[in-house]
Order: sequence, then C-alpha cells, then structure tokens
Amino acid sequence: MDHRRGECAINASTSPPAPAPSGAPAVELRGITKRFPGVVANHDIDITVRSGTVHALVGENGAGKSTLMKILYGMQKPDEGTIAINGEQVDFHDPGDAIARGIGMVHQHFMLADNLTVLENVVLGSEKLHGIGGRARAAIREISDAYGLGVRPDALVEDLGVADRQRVEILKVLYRGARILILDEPTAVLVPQEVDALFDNLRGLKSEGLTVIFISHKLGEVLSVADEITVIRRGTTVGSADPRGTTTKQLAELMVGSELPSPETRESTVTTEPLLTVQGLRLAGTDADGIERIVLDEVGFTIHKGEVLGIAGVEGNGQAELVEAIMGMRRPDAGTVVLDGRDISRAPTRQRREDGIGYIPEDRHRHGLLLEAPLWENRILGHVTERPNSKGFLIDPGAARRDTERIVQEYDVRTPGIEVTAASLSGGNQQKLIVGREMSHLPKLLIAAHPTRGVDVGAQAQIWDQIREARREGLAVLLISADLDELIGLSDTLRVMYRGRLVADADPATITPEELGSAMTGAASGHLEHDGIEDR
Amino acid sequence: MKKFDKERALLAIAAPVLAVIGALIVTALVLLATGKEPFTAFHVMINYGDKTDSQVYILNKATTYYLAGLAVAVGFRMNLFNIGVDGQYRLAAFFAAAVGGAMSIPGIIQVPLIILTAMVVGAVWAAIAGVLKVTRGVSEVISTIMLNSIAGIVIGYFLQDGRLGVLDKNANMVSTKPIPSGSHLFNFSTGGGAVDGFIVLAVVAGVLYWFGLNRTRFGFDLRAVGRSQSAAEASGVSVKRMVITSMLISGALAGLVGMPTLLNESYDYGTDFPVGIGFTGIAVALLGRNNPVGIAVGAVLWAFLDRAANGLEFEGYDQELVGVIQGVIVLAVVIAYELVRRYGLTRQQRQVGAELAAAAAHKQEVTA
Amino acid sequence: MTATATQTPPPAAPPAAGPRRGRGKLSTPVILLIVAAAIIAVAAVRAIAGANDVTSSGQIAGALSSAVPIGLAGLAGLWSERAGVVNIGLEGMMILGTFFGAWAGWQTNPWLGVLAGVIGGALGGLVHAIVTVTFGVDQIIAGVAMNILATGVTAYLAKKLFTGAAAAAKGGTPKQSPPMSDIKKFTVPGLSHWLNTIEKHHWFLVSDLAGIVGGVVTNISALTLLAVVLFAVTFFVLWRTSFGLRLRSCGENPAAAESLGVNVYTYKYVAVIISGGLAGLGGVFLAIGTHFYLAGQTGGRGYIGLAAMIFGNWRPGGLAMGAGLFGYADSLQLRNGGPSVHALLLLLAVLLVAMAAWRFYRGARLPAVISLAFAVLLIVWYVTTDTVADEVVQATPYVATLLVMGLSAQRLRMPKADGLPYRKGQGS
Amino acid sequence: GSSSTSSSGGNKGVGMAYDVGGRGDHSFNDSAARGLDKADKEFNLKSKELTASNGETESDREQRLDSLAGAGYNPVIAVGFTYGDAVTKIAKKYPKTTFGIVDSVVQGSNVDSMTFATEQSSYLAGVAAALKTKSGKVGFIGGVHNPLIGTFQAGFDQGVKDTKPSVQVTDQYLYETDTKGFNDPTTAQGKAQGMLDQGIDVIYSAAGLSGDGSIQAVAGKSGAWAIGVDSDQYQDPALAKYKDHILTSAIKNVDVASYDLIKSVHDGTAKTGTNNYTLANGGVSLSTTGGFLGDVQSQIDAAKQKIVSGQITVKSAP
Ligand SMILES: Nc1ncnc2c1ncn2[C@@H]1O[C@H](COP(=O)(O)OP(=O)(O)OP(=O)(O)O)[C@@H](O)[C@H]1O
Ligand SMILES: Nc1ncnc2c1ncn2[C@@H]1O[C@H](COP(=O)(O)OP(=O)(O)OP(=O)(O)O)[C@@H](O)[C@H]1O
Ligand SMILES: [Mg+2]
Ligand SMILES: [Mg+2]
Repeated sequence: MDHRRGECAINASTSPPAPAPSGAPAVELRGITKRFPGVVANHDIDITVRSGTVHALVGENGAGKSTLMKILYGMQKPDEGTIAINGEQVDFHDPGDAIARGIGMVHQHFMLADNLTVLENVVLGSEKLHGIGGRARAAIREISDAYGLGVRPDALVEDLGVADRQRVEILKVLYRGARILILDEPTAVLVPQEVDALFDNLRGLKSEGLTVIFISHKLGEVLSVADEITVIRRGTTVGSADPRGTTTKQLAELMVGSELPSPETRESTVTTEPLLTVQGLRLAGTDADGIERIVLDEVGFTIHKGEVLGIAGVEGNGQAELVEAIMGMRRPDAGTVVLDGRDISRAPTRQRREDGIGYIPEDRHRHGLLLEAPLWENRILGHVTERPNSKGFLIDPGAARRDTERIVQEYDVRTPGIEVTAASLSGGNQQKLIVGREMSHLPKLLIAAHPTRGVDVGAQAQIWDQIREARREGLAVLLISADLDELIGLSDTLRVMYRGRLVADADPATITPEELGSAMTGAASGHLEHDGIEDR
Repeated sequence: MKKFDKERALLAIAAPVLAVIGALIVTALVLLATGKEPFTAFHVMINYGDKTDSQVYILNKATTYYLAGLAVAVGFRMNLFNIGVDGQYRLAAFFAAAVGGAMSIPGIIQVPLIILTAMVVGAVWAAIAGVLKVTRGVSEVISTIMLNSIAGIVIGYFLQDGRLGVLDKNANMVSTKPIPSGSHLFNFSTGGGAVDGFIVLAVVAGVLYWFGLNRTRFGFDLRAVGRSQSAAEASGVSVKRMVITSMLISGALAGLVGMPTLLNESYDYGTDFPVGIGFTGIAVALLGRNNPVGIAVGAVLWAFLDRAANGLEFEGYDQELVGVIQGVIVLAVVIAYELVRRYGLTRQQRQVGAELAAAAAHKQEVTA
Repeated sequence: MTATATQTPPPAAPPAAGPRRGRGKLSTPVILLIVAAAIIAVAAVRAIAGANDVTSSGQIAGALSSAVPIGLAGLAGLWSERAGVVNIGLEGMMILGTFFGAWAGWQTNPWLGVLAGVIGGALGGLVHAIVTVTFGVDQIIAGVAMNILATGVTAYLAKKLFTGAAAAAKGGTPKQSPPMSDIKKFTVPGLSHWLNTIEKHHWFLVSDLAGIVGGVVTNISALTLLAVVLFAVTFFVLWRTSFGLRLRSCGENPAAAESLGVNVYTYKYVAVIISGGLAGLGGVFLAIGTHFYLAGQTGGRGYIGLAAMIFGNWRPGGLAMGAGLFGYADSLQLRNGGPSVHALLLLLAVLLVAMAAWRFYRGARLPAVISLAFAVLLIVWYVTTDTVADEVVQATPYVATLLVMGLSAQRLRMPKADGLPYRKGQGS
Repeated sequence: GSSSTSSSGGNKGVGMAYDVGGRGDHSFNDSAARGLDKADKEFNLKSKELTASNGETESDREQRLDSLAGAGYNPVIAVGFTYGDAVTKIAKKYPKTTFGIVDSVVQGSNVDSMTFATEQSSYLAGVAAALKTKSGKVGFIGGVHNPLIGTFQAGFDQGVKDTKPSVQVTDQYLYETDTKGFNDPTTAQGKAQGMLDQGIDVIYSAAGLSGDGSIQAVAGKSGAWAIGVDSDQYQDPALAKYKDHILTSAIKNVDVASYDLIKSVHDGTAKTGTNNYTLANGGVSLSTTGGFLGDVQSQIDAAKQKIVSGQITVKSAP
C-alpha cells in the first residue's frame, strides 16, 4: 500500500501555506502507523496542527481519519509513531490521559447514554471537577450560556434532537476545559442552518485560542471554516491544501485521486402510471412511559413508474417509520398503501417483498444483513421464498450460491469468496451486496434509505448508476437521504418531512440545499419556490 | 476454497477439544488438591465406561439427553432461552402416561397416540411462555423458570390417588396407571441389556432437526431471527409468529424427552420419574453448539460422565467429582467456542483485507 | 450465539406531537396513597373472608424473611445489570454463599460465616466477570454454566468437608453442614407485645396494621437489618455518587463511558463481583435461617430475585416491592395459606374489576371485557369454595410472578447495553 | 468390551445401596449402616456401599444393584422404597443372591422385604403428645403425603384420640407427592411456625431432614415440644442446641432389620418374604433419652403393652 505522495495532487504542497507558527504546535503527529487485521488504517502519517487554528482533515471513507483521531485521543494505541502535544511528547494509555492533556473529542457517532440526563452525560468521567450535583449544574449552565449552546442540564438525552445532542457533545468537551477539540464529522446529521450555528461556535472557540481539528466529507464546509486542510488517502497523508486558493472540485480530486462523480440525473423518465400510492398514513407510537406520540401524521404521496421521489428531512422526523410502514414492519393506525393497483395495507412484509418491493435499509447492520452468516445466506435473506433461493418449501443452496457468485461479479463486491461472513466485508462492499441482492429480483418499487451512506466514492457512483438504470426501465424509487446533493441530484420530485408530516415540496431542478435545509427545520413549508425563498 | 474448508473444520473441532482438555486439567487439580492421584481416576472412568452394559446405559441415557438437547437447541438457534424444557417434558410425560394408561388399544395406534399427546402437551406448555413474550414482553427466561415450578405443582396435583394417580401401597409410590404391555415400545436386546427402541426416533428427530433448520425456508427464517431479529423482521419474517412457532417446536421436542423412559423403561409416570433432564439438555446443547451431531456427542459425553460416576464410586472415589467435571466442561466449552469464533472472524477479516490489498495493488499496476 | 434478543425501544420520534412526555415516575405522596389503598383493601378482604392470617404478624414476619434472600438476589442482579452484565448465575452464586457461609459458620461464628458466604459468592461473581467481560461469552449462557458449576463444586466439597470426623460429630452429612449458631435477633420490647395484643382482636384495619407492624418489629434478624441498609446504600451509591454514575454508564453506553476515560472493564468487574457478594449474602441468609447448608437449599430464589428486579424496573425501590410481594406469596405457601390465598382471590377479583373499569374508560373494550370475565370467574371460585387446594398455594409465588410480569413487563426499561458483550475500543 | 458386572465370584460381603444422602446422613441411611457395621464387626465381612444421587432414573438404581450383585456381594440391601422396582427386576436376574428392601414389599423368593410398623411407634408418640400438651392442640407434619407417611399420621392421630379425645390434632403435609418434602427444612419451619401461631404446642414431624426445620421452630417457643422421627433425634448432633425441646422420637430401627438379614445370610438361612418390624420385636420404639417422658412413662408403657398384646390394633392408614 505504498502510495507515492501527491501522485496526482493539484496542490501537493507538503508545507503549510499559512504563516509560520508562533510557539510550539498544538499537535504534532509523526510517523503514525496503525494496523488492523487485514487493513493498514494509518500508514506513516505526519500532521502538524498549529495552535489556535481550525485544521480540517479530509479523505474518503475508510481513509483512516477516525482511526488517527482515536489514536490522538488515546482510544487506540498506534503501532508506530509519536504524538507531541504543545511540543511535549506524550504517551496515551486511555482517553483519560488525553483529557488530562486538554484534548477533547466529539465522535463521529454520538457517545451519549440515552437514559441518563445531560448533566450525567457531561460530568461522567470528570466528576472531580465540580462533583455531580449543584456545582456541576451551575458550571454547565455557565458554559452553555457563554457559548450560546442552550443546553438544559436536567433533560434526558433521549428526549433531545440531533442538533441538541451535538451541542451536548461539544459541551462535554468544553466542560473538561479542553484546549484542543477534535470534531469527527460533526455536521453529518445537521441541516445547513445548524451547521452555520456550529461554525459560529467554532469561530468563537478559535478566537479564545482553542485549537480545533475538524473532519468532514462536505468539502464546501471545510473550505469555509478551516484554516488548514490535510488530505488523507488510504491511510497516508497525500498533501495539504490552502482553503483560500482551492475549490471543492480540486479538493475532492486530491482526496480520491480521480474525478468526482455526480448524482445529476436530468433526463426525465417519469410516466403517468402510479405505482405506489400512500394515503392518510397515521402512526402513533407509545413510548416506554406509555405516552402516545404521533410519528406519522396524514402522510400521503404517489410515486409513478420511472419516478424517483426524494424525501428530505432531519433524521428522526418519521422517515424511518414511513419506510417501515410501507415495508409492513410497522402497522400504521390508519391509511392505505396501494402498490401497482393492489391494496397492500394489510399485507405482511414478506408478501410485500414478493409483490416487488426492493429495500435498501438505512442501517444495513440492523436491517440488511446477517453479519455472522456467509454471503450466500445473506443473498437469500429477504427473498427466501423466491427463486433461485428456494424450490417449494426447501432452500436451494446450490442455486443460491451460484447466484451469489454472480452478484459478487456483477456488482464488484470485493471478497475472497461467498463463504466468508458478511461481517468481514467493509461497509461499502456490504452495501454493494445488498444493492445487488435487491436489484436481482427486479423490483417494481425500490425503497432506498441512505443508499450511499458510508460508501466510498467509487461505489457511490456505481449505486447511483444502478438506480438510474432501473428507473429508466420503469422502476419507482422512494429515496431517503441525508446527503442533500444526492437527494436533489437523483430525485424527480422532492418532499420535505417534518415532525411526521410532509410539509413542503420542491422542484429538484431549481432548489438549493440551503433552501431545502430551511424547510427541514420547519422554517418553511408549502411549495418551495427557488426565488421566493432567496428573497426572504 | 478447499483449503479454507479444511481449516474451518479444524477450527470447529478445536473448541470442544480445548474445553475437554481444560476440564481435565482443572479436575486433575481438584483431585490433587484433595489428595488423590488423578490418573487412576481418569483410568477408572474410561475403563468403566467401556464395559458393554455401561455402553447400553450410556446409549439409553444419551437418547434422553439428546432429545432434551435438541429441544433446547431449537430455541437457542433463534436466541430464545427455553429454560423450561424441564417442566415441559415432565408435564408432557405425565399426561402422555395418563392417556396411555387409560386405554388399551393396539400398540400400533396407541404408541403414536401417547407420543403425540406428549408432544402436544409439551408444545402447549412452552407456548405459554411464547405467548407471554410476544404479547406482554415477558422474558422467556423468567417465564419458563416459573412454568417449570408450576408444572411440578400441576403434576403433584393430578398425581394423587383417585385423580390420575394410582397408589401402590406396597411400594409407597403413586404413579399413573401402567401402559398396557401391548403398547410398550420395542427395544434391542444386547449382552449388556436392552437398548431403548426410542433411540431410533431420537435419530429421526435429529435428522428432522437438521433438515428442518438447514434445508427448509422455515429453518432459514428461524436461523435468521437468531442471528439478527431486526434483519429477519425486515426480511419478511414475522418474529412474533416465529417466537411462538419455535416455542411450540421446542416444547414438542421437549415432549419427547420423557418418552424413552415412559415407553421403554417405566411404562408409567410415578413419583420416581426422572427430573432435571431439561437442565442437562441446556448443557448438552451448549456442548454441541446447537448442531445435531454436536448435540449427540455432547449427550454421549454427558451420559458417559454419569456412568463414570458409578465407576468412581465403586472404586472408592467421590461420585460428586463428576459434577465438578461437568460444570467445568460447560464453562470451558462456552469460553473455548467464543475464543475460536473470534479467532475465526479475525482470520477471515485478514483474508478479506489481503484480497482487497491484492486487488488494489493489481489495479494500481494497471493504471500506472 | 450473539447477544440475547432484547426489546429495544423504537427509534426516537420527534417529541413535538402529542402531550409532553412525563417520565412516568410516581411521586412520594402518590406512592403512599397507593400503599394505603392497598392496605385498606387487604384489610377489608381479610375482614370479609375472616382469613386472619392474611395480615397476621407471623405471616408478615414470614414474608419478610422470605423476602430478604429474594431481595438480596435481586439487588445482586441490579448491580450487575446496571453495569450491563446479565447475571443468570445468581442462583449459583447463592449456592456458593450457602456453602461457604455454613462452612465457615459452623466452625467459627455466624458473622464469619456471613463474610465467607459473601466471599464465596464474590468468587462466583469473579468467574462470571472473567467469562463475560474478558472473554465476552454470551451472558445468559455463562450464567447457566455458572449454575451448573456451582452445583457440582459444592456437592463435591460438601462431601469432602462435612463428613470429616469433626464435622460429622457435629451433625454434618454429605448434603448438610453441621449447624451454626444463630445471628442476633431484635425485638422492640414493649411495642411488639402491645401490637400482638391488638392484633388478636381482629379489628378492621387496626389489627391489620398492628399485624403488619408487629411482624416487622418482632424477632428481626440483624441480617435482615443489614439487607435493608444495603438497599439504601445501593441506592445512594448507584444514584448519588460518581462511582455509581460511572457504573451505570457502563450499562447504558459503555462506548461513551470509555471515551470519557472510564475503564469499563474495571467497573464491570467490580459490579459483577459485588453482585456475586450480594447473592452470596442472600445464600448465607438462607443457611443461617436453617442454621446449616443444605444441598438444593436455594430452590430457584436466584431466579425469582431476578424476576423481582425486573419487576422493580432495575431500581432498588421497585425491587424491594417486588421482593416483598414474592416473599409474601412464599410465606403463604410455607404457612399453609389455603384460607389466605382463598381470601386473596377476592382481592384479585376486586383489582380486576377496577382494571376493567379503567380500561373501559380508556376505550379498550376487549381487554376490559376479558378482565371482567376473569374477575367473575374468580368470584365464582371464591364463593363456591372455602379454601383452595395446597397446590394452588404452592403455585402462588410463581403464578404471581407471571401475572405481575405480564402486567408490567412492557412498561419496563432495562439498561440499554444490558446483556451486550462489550470489547475495549468497540466504540466508533 | 466386557461387562462391568461380569466379575462375579464367591461371596464378598454385603452390598449396600443407600438412598440419597447415604452413610452419614444421621438418619435413615445411617441407621441401616449401623446394622451393617455391627454385622461387619461380628462376622468380619468386606462390604461395598453405594449411594444414590439426586434426580436418578430407574436404570441408575437397577445398575447400582446389578453391579453389587454382579460383583458377588450377598446380601444386597436396598435402603429405601424407591428401590422397589429395581429390586423386583434385579432379584430375578440374580436368583442366588439375597436382596433386602427397606420400606417396600417386593415379591420374590430371594427378597427380604423389611417393613416397619411405624404406626405403632407413632401411636405411642400420640399418647405422649396428648399427655404433654397444655393447650389441647397438637400437630402432625408429614414430609410427603404418601402411604408410608400416612402410617405415621394414622398411628399418631389414633394415639392422641385414644388417650385424650378432647385434644385437637392438626395434620399437615409439606408436599403431596414431591419427594423434596423430605429435604426442605425451610418449609417445615414455616409450617411449624404457623401451627405454633395457632396455639399448637406439640408437633410431631415425620418428614426426614425437613423435620430439623420444625424442631427449630418449636425450640423457638418456650413450653412447646417437638417429637422426632426415625432415629433418636435427641442425640442428633445437628440438633444438639434444640434437644431440650425434643420430647421423644418415634424410632425405626433399620439397623435391627439390616443386621437380621446379614446375619441370616451369614448363617445360611437367608431371610425372605415380608418381615414386619414392630414394637413387639424391637423394630420400632419410642425413645426416652431426654427423660422428658418420666411423668407419663407408665401410661406409655401401658399403651405399648396393649399393642404388643394385640388388645389395640393400630390403623396403618388415616
Ligand atoms: N477496530 C477496528 N478493527 C478493524 N478495522 C478497523 C477498526 N477500526 C477501523 N478499521 C478499519 O480501518 C480503516 C480506517 O477506518 P476509519 O474509521 O479510520 O476511516 P475514516 O477515514 O474515519 O472513514 P469514514 O469516513 O467512513 O469515517 C477502515 O478500513 C476500517 O475498516
Ligand atoms: N470494532 C471493530 N472490530 C472489528 N472489526 C471492525 C471493527 N470496526 C470495523 N471493523 C472491520 O473493518 C472493516 C470495515 O468496517 P467499517 O464499518 O469501518 O467500514 P466502512 O467502510 O467505514 O463502513 P461503515 O460505514 O459501515 O462504517 C470490516 O472488515 C469490519 O469488520
Ligand atoms: Mg466507517
Ligand atoms: Mg470516520
């Protein structure tokens, strides 16, 4: 895995373009190498982060960014290499050591205990600072006010929305008096307005002399907030970029080492034949305390053959429940679902799948795969009653194996064979297997929830192509994605979901991610006109 | 792919071998600590177990344990912990014995009828836990344990003189009316005694278990639920229905557990009917890793140890030693399997990684 | 085999629609009101049915001593599960407690026995921790294995240690240890007698209260007091100290805990070992109650303790109530509670009628009708008989467990990471 | 391979198959063992003792007897009625060996069925209880509701009624059929406590080891008496602390029976058929160790006399 540095970099300057550092750099990583079974996650990485700057780290999925940050945070030990903090060499055994050195990390996935209060989550591990009672509460209020985080210490975390959780995560770090903040993809779940608010916070921190290391796949954001950018590819630093003189396209190509694919899809294939009609869908959930809340409220839409309907929305606004209701995994309290002229409102999941619904689930580990089962059994999953997987009541392992080989070939699933367990494939390859499986049964309707989440660019392009191709042949697609570019690029029609309701619609040809984002936070509704919103 | 499979087979054997070795070491230490020399004890155990009548004894016991293991394993395969096999088989055997004693029709009809009764009773009793889990969210671990106790009390209620029980004054024993001799199951006479004919049905049950789980759609669904309930649900399996169905199957199999004893040995259900086999079944299923052949090996091993207990006692050792060995083996087995499983997974990931690296290198060469 | 299938709550839905969710916690006055109502209902039933043993001080004292081992087992489960480790091995750890407690107890004094029992149980906890935390074995399977192992080991050791010359001369047998002395018992001098006098009059409510209080102030073992203290200590430590916060965080989200510098393995180990120690204490309590170790003495109390803990929603207060309930049922069985259970049928019927009314009010017609039907059946049963069969009494604790679990299980909230094996560096 | 029981040879001595608990249980099994020890000393026998374990099956018991008989031990004595069926079967297989069975009647020309007229000793216990109660209420606790324990209840009830008709007897059983009733002192303790709370002041427990529990409960109440069973529980070291409350015990001298059988085989006149051990032949008796019966001993002796002479027939079922 020896990559010649900057082999295709447009801006392969290895020395930082910004002014010379004043005093010791906040973080110096030298020759960091980390190996996992079968992967070299980090290979001889060198990074210098100057004090009082926002330093961005970019790279493809699996490039090794998170691993590197976990090493810096003491969660993982490097196999080789050294770390220096403020000029002093350190050796971290666990996150506690890093915290003591003034390092704080906000992880890619939330690290919060749902059933504990905000206060408990914040003080955990640092109880010595202000205890776990009144003093701690006061300290939290103080920090919250100082940075305008608006955090309520006694709320239960499970009652918080994603943006609030993100703020709790940041507060956790500040509470510990961290001077060096690591933010691993903090914006992935935020809408643009929330991102702006976060960046304001970051700039405030920077002005107080704190150092921020920032990871994101959204290159526009990176360019807007970072002082310096380091690019990682396949575990090694391939170069750095000056945000002032670089475009997102250049950055992306530096990251990937090739041209960036785009989800654009303009030639319309929409027909007038409705394939899926959902009407008046209502779903009330009862939570652990027996209190009812409305999760889906009078949701209705139609998808025609050859149409991609995109649904935008902040996570947790009912998209997952909508998908589960259409799949028959949840019984709605009211409403009908008609697929290709047949009312399937009461049909079990299996029948719906047999009737031609393909499903790419949001969480492939939870809903898409049997991680401990071999690939060929995963190929059967969800289609056990269909050929070639079974004959009558019996499984046909031979045919299923052969067909798995075919999918592995056609969809470029990188694996040494079909007997390995799904768990041993990387996320992207797992996703390719799922897409291949669902497409193999020629669905009439494809429900694709975040189909390219956590998938690297190459695989992303492939999946987009597959969706487009099938659409041309009359496939109807219900697309749910947090990636607004993907959503706008692939959809023929766009709807916005907010608090269980479809509150707005938009034309993907004209809408911008910012406009969509504002509707996602409930700030706009109805038909979103491109100009109308810009004027406001 | 060939080499791959061979290594997998090696890995599969590694766990139980590791566990038995571990157990032997611990047992030897226990013996040494209590001032006894371990090798003679092991020698006694092996020697004694090797005798023909011992073999018959072991086969007969193993038949029962095997069925119990299967019953437990069905639940385990879908992450359902049916701790209640014990209550299920006792209740089933009891009512089957009562039905068998109450009539006198040709064995060819009556024997299947008795077996059917047992399976139905076992299934119904197990289904209570299934229904409670599905409709009320009660953990099957807790409910089956409670149902075990309740089963014992129900039997106690009916197994009384004048109810379904008959008192044998001389023997001080209450039991159900004996099953007429026309409805005794055949057996295989050997030099060391009679091997229960029910062993044939146990083998059939094992084959059906294997076939049902590995070759049918239903079995696939069941295993899918065991591996990931959420993924199975999304794939179209009704997990609730599957919970109840597998409890029914598990209970029906549990119903068979008492049959070798009832139809081949005691011909009635009395106060001396064996208890606790359901718990042995858990151990046997763990030893056998829920695999039909593995369970057979586990059952034979367990029966062998039971037998060896007699041998040890005859030679002046404490028969309780066997309880220690059994406990240690089970613990060692679960650890060994986990270690081997992890090792296998890491190994596989390494292979996948190597493959990917090779592919990447290849691509680079081409593009360069 | 992977983790147990547990019921995870549905994904968080937006909190906006519908009423603002309360936490469903009952305030202290409400709890007191419910308790008062329950006592009045029981007193009424007692008076109507004339089943005086329902609230007699003997029955209550029996309930208390039955409740303590169950409660301690539940407390043991609480510690372990709050740290995310399911402990089905409680039964085995209790057995170790009975054995080691009696072994040390007969040779020295019962307090050293208590210590030895706690240590014995803690050793079991240590093994469970090694197997589940270090090796990451499925926790239920490990617990089952622990129970098998504990049974085997104690049977072997009992044969070795209780049949030696000295032990045999003191009454030791292969299945039983020589007896040990009693632990100190307390009686509140004047009060106990006075209450006893009032109780004898069988006045409505007054005598009932006298019986209940009398049962609690007469002949209370120091160990029972210790158990009560342990409940309070557990609550304080787990919910009011940073140690407890860290421990609970390991049961809710170990990855988060680890990312904040909490050593998850250490806390899990500590929790499971404490759990074993508490289970061991429950075992010693049984052994001291009979004054000796007896094979099979625990009789499934570890499992019932676990059920009490689940019933108590993984909280000490609820667990204490659960243990009290099961202890009461157990005591009924011990005391030939035919007439008592018969009277309680009436109480159950009244409760069912109330529930039917509530459900009808909430618009759930079918469940209301079903509840009512059961109530009618119970009343018929009550009216047509004078007492219930012994078997019904025997089954009462188990049936009560099932009923109570069936009615409450869906409202329960287990620690989120309970039962899931955790490996260092697993958080991503 | 060969059979584990094929090594039969000449007479090796006595084969004892104990019930659960085995030698050292301070009770039933120990009593049988005393007979063996006495015979051993006298005739210098080599014997083999095996013990049942919990949760056994019929085949375990058969195998145990089979291995003893097969190894040449004679007589083979099965202690406890659970061995009934096994003795029936194995005695047929080894016609030359004499088998003994305690507490059960087994047909067979080479079987000595040793039964005990426990209703007679229980009758005397009833006499003692009736004479000693102050409250006029006495209680009986049986371990398991089976005919064997029924003989104890029947004798006790009759003894009380014949002595003092006004005395009220409460009969309770721990379990209907579950044999754990002989091994559950906690339950017995609870039952006894319940009885004491009702004012009962003499409690006779025929419940094996469970009886320890009720004796403890009785000892907690001053003025109350416990009556023991099977062996002289006053001398049981495990109960030493409570012996001041152990009025007497209805003893079943299994040692007498087992010694008789061993001696008869040794003498070449093997005892067979049903042999009932009664007050008359010393097979059962009422202990007097504590000396608490001194004031009523004469009435007890009189009752005993009447039974021995046949003047009173004690019912063996309640
Ligand atoms: N604990 C682990 N064990 C094995 N492999 C791991 C582990 N953690 C990460 N990896 C592998 O190391 C590589 C780098 O992963 P890392 O999470 O650092 O990537 P990333 O750059 O953060 O990607 P993403 O953009 O998806 O977050 C990947 O191939 C990943 O599969
Ligand atoms: N904690 C872990 N322990 C063991 N192996 C891991 C761990 N995390 C990741 N891996 C392994 O690393 C490889 C890639 O996993 P990873 O999930 O990081 O890939 P990814 O491309 O980032 O996809 P995803 O978006 O699903 O995270 C797989 O082989 C996986 O099994
Ligand atoms: Mg990843
Ligand atoms: Mg990452």
